[in-house]
Amino acid sequence: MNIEIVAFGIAKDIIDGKMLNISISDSASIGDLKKHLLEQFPAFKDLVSLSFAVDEEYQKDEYLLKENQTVVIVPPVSGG
Amino acid sequence: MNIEIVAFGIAKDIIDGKMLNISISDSASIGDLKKHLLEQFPAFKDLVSLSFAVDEEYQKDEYLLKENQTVVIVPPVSGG
Amino acid sequence: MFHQFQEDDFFMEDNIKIEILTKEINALELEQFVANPACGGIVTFTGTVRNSTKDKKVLRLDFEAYEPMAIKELKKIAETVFEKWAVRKIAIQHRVGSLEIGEIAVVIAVSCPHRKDAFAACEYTIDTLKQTVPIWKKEIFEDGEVWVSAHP
Amino acid sequence: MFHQFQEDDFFMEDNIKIEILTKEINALELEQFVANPACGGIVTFTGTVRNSTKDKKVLRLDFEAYEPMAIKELKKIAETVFEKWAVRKIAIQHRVGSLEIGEIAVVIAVSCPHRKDAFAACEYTIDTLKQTVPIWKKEIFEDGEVWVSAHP
Repeated sequence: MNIEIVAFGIAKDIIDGKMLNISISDSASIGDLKKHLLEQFPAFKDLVSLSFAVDEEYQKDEYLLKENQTVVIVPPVSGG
Repeated sequence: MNIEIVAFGIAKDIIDGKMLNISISDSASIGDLKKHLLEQFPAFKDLVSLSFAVDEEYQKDEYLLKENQTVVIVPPVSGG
Repeated sequence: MFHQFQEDDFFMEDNIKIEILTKEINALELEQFVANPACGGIVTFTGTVRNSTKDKKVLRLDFEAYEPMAIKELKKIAETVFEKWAVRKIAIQHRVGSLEIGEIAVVIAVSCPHRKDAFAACEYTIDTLKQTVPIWKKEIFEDGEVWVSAHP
Repeated sequence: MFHQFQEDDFFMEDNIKIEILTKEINALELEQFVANPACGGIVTFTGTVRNSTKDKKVLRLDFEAYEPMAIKELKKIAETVFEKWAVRKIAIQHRVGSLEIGEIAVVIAVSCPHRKDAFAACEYTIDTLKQTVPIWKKEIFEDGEVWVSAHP
């Protein structure tokens, strides 16, 4: 299935863009997507943390994705 | 000897004025002055605390007074 | 579908004011928002852009936010604050975009009947903001730039 | 001889600003005084006049200070703050005279390279101010008046 990735902060630099479409197996979870991204973009391994959000909420590795869903990559935050 | 008393806050109400001259034995201490005031104005006994300042500094009971010195009565503070 | 960001996202209730701003923050406005005749104490945290990091000269900071989610996360912090302390009002503004040295990046103002609560709630808010709210800053140096806290 | 009080007593150094004022306090002015390009965090405490004490309606507060000694005691607090925490600048203003509900009685602003220090130093300052600085307030009720904290 197709997943739309949106990147912020350093994640934008790593995927070299704001958005990215990824083709991943049906019924993939956030955890699967993470594994996929770490393989495609090894620079993510160097980050302190890597979180993901769907529908403007953090989601755990177990969260199951749906076709055409938008997933936001949340690299280590540094507001304030 | 003569001691000039200056009062603030509730102490003004208790001595019924801003200033007061007190005649006390030579070589009296702040402690002696306090005893004198508690006798003359028993309302001081009802306060949470009663401190004294000379030269804009808190002084302990042992502090020895001099002729014509000004002593400030510092009732419980409540700034802020 | 991908959410189209507004320029200035915000959330506003009687007791909570949360904003992500592209323009200058006015700390006084936030203090006035939280001020309340039933409250004796207001504690305000103002975060400004420092001129150096680990002795290296910073030229400016670029802030970026995932704005709708940042508002949601800030709202969660505010709600936790109301659960944990006797807080009357809270206001949080965070700026995004390019900020010069000395400019205000964030202001948090909290009013409480008792000051101890206001200090604790304000400190909790800035600490948690830095841990959970999707906002990122990039330090611009003379010889390069670095996303803050990204790497160990 | 008895010291003749000035209207507005103050103490001012590069890093310390202390004032007892008869006119309105401007919190923003204090925040600007402590703001510093080397500091990332400013914590401000603003104490305002509450509309009630123990559910009893307060009409106004009358503040009185032994001004030269109050300045000295505030200076001691500021010096202790510089010893205990990595504070860059501190500003304290306390108002005297008759204050209406909601008016600002005291503002304390502290800037530090690290925010934890700024919170601790600001809270220490207001806590200690309330314990040692010769300032007194009288609450004016509809049916009388009371010197705050005077009696157990």
